[in-house]
Amino acid sequence: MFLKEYFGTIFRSVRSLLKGMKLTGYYFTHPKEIHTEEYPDNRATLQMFDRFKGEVVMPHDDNNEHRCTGCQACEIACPNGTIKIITKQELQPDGKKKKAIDTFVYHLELCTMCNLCVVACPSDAIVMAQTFEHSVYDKKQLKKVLNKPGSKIMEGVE
Amino acid sequence: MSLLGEDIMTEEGEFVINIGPQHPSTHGVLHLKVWLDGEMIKKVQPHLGYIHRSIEKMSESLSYRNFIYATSRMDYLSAHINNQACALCVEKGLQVEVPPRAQIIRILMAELTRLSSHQLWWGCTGLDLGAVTPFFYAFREREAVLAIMEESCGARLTQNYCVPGGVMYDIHPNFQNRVKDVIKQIKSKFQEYDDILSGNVIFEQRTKGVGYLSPEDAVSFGCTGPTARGSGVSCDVRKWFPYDGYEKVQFKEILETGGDCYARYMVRMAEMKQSVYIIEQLIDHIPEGDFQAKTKAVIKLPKGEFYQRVETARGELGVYIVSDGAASPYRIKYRSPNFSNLSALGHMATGSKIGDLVAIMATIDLVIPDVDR
Amino acid sequence: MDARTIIFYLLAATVIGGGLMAVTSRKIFRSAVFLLFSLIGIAGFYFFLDQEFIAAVQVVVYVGGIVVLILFSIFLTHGSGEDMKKPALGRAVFSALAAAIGCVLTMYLISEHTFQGSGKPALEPSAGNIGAQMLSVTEYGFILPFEVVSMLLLAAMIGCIVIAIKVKVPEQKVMPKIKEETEPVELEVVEELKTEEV
Amino acid sequence: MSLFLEISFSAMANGLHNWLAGSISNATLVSVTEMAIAGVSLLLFLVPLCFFLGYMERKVAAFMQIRLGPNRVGPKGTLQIVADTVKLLFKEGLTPNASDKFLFNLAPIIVVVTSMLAMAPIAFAKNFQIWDINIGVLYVSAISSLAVIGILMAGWSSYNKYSLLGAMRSGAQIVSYELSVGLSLISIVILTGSLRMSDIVASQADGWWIIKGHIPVIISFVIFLIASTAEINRAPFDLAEAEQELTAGFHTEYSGMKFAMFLLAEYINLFIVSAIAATLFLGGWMPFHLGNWSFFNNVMDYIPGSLWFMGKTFLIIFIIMQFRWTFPRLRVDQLLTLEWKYLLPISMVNVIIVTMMAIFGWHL
Repeated sequence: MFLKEYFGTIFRSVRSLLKGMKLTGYYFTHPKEIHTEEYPDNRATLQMFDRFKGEVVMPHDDNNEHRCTGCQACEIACPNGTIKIITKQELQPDGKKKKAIDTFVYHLELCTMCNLCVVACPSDAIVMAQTFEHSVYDKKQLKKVLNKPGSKIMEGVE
Repeated sequence: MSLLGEDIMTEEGEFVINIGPQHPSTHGVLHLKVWLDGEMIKKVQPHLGYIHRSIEKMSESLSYRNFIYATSRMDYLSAHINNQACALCVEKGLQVEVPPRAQIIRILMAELTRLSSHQLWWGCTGLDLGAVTPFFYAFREREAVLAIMEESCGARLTQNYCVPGGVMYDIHPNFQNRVKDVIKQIKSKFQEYDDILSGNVIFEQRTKGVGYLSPEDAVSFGCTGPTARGSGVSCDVRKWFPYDGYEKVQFKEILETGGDCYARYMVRMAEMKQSVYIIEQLIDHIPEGDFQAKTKAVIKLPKGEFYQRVETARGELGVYIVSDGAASPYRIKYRSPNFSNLSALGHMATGSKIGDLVAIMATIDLVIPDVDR
Repeated sequence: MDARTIIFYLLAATVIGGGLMAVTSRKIFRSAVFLLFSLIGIAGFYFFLDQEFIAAVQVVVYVGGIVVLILFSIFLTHGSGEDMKKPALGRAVFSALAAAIGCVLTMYLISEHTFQGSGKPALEPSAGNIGAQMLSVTEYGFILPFEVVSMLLLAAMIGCIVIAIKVKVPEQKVMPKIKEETEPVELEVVEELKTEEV
Repeated sequence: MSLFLEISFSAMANGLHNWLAGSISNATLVSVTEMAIAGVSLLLFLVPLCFFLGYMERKVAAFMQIRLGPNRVGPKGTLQIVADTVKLLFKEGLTPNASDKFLFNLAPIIVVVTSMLAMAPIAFAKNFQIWDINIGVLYVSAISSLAVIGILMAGWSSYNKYSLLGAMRSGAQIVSYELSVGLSLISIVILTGSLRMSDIVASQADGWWIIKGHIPVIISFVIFLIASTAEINRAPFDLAEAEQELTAGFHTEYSGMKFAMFLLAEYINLFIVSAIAATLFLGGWMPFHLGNWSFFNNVMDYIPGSLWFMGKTFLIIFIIMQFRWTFPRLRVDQLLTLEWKYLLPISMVNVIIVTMMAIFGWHL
């Protein structure tokens, strides 16, 4: 029964190989199955998921107002020291002094997109943006100031 | 100048080659020093530490909420399960009840992670054995799974979705539909996986009887996960020490008795199907309710030692926290599955050929950052 | 000087130059490579004489077979990359003398011998004719040389096997036979740990 | 029909010969000129051929792997391979310090020259052949056995352990697979009774051997495909350069143009092997004829022979490419097992059957 086993092996082997070739042949003849995402070409239509964690941004409204109170909860929550908040004392119209942010420094190069700062923020001042093309030629460009120049805190945010 | 002098061969005529740290099949920066006799491997010595980032030490200076993110970078292919392990350990210390919804979400995500990890492993196994095409088929399905992750967790690989007390935010409204679609797609592709790789005679020849690991050796080397289950060692943490409600889920612990590369391969292939089965059970039964238990803003664990084990895609991950009552852990130690599994590599590879070494490495499914941490 | 002469001298230069380099080279691998050139030059001569079959056989047997075997045995040799020692002067002189005597002897024999054609019409060297001639036992048949050549190849093969046999058999790890029904081993260690958990 | 054949290559070659013979009186000069023309046109044919094969390989691989493949340089990525060549041309050709520099530089040349030499007896169309040598088949297998020396040389002289291992593997592989290639070629030679390529093609005027010789010839065709894939070091038999095991095997240390030469040789060898298979088993430039269907046969005759030849060759090239992009690689001992335990015994028995077929006239 040696011969039977010998030719049985050959038969099974050839059949298994042909099975694989049938599959690759199928995909070769069905270009519709192609799965490639032509990335730089589809930039205009590319839609990221709304939760995608690209970078931390601070939304400003039309009056150039943000919601950051300068409480530094995000700075504490950040595991990498990505966020540095420089605060100042701002004179209110009623004469009282109030803590406000001077600059909200965000080091994108240190950020791991863990979302802990956004979760920690009590006033929803920072959110994750869906951008993902972060490459720059100079590392300095990755250090960002999130509050726009001349912006101030929104009315009613404590 | 000597071309084949003593500097290439040792006194006994052994040929010493260094595979890695940069090599097409080491999946990272693993450095293997291999003593050869012709093509036959006489000894293998792994050299570690090329990607050591001292995650354990780093975690000692971070708060209990913050240190979890770093574990995503250990075994980056089962990042969610690593996060889950840490969250569970902290919860154990805090004695917090995780809401059922959060538990189910965690299990679903963990199984999706396992699925995506095994898919990547399947592709890479083919790649290591010289078949390039399966890699792309694997990635097609993996992309779909990762899209689910991205939609709900906001990231594809390093999700940081688990927090002490539950999950960071609720699942996306599309989650259930998308999972169902993907599961349907994946189930239809299992046959293709078998056609192109599992059933292929060359693949069987390359893996059957190669890299034998006896059950006794598997236990003594501390192997866990599919590596040990391929040798018939029952060690699924999900069965033995259920966590996050795995006890309520029906699934089979896959055991193969071959102990060779093919057995480990078959374990993982069957585990993919089991993961799909678990997801199918749960996806329509996600309970309503909170996704996160209330925890204090600053978590402080009581003084003591806490240990939690979970089953990652590669085996048992243990998180050991020593707390002195402060806001950050006193000491953290991870028992990573890959480190123990790697220790068996030399034993398995001795006496086989270079081509077998690649096959063994592929079926142990090494992730080097998890070895070095 | 016509084209044939030029080709002849080029081939001759290849053969002789290759041979000389093979003998004088200090590196054993290079010697083998120069030998290869020399043998290819001889094959070129056969092509030059319109004996394509012999030429192809020359390439197959000597270049594809013998030289590859030589290269293989060089691979297996220790220290094949090192320069060989210069031979002692006496030995060099002796070798040169022996070569010169052989050369003179051959030249003498060739010059003394009067070559006569067999008178038969030249055989058209097609595959069929060659095959028939190779196996014919008639006057101009080649069955005996053919057999002798195969003996030569057999001898070469046995020699190679003898060289390749290792005296010391390296220890090999024998793969244990995989039992069909191995009982799943339960992790007892895990059981103990379970109770110790905090 | 005549219109097509007139403008086909064979007519061109004949016309050229007649024109040269008419204008130059010296016969030697005529043949030297013809040789030069043949050499130049061979080069002019080979370089675009290799460009095309490189492009084809990438596209075939991509489509099998549900990818698009190169599509940036030129329309549909057609100029990608040109860009790669330019890159390789300008890349520094490194020679390792400890290598045997003479052999290191000689090896790629030997590999390319041998594969170019093997192009000589391939019949592209009727009477369109560089050298219709009377031992065509034997010549090709003799020359292709030279290629192994280039590989051994490259592996040994690089002073790299991976290269050496790759060269050893390649040597064992090529030497053993040559037997199966030879035996499967011999089965056609037995049926034809000639080693001359043109005779072999002519013998298939009434039907290709793969049809005429049915089962035994199909078996030797399959064996030829497998063994020649192994002989040209292509996956699943690419142990000599097994990327995952030996990084790049025997050409680990090569870069720039020297590396490009190995690549060039690989593609030329691929073409030669496919061309030989097309000539011996699929009728070379003979059109496909079906029994007595004169209309069908006439239509087939309108397609020029060179197109038939190229079509068949590229079909086989495609199959060999599909092997590469489907199968895992064999291990070195399995490679030898396959040859000595399966291919060689089967082809030996097959040769005996073919011989009986030739004697008793069992073929169609």
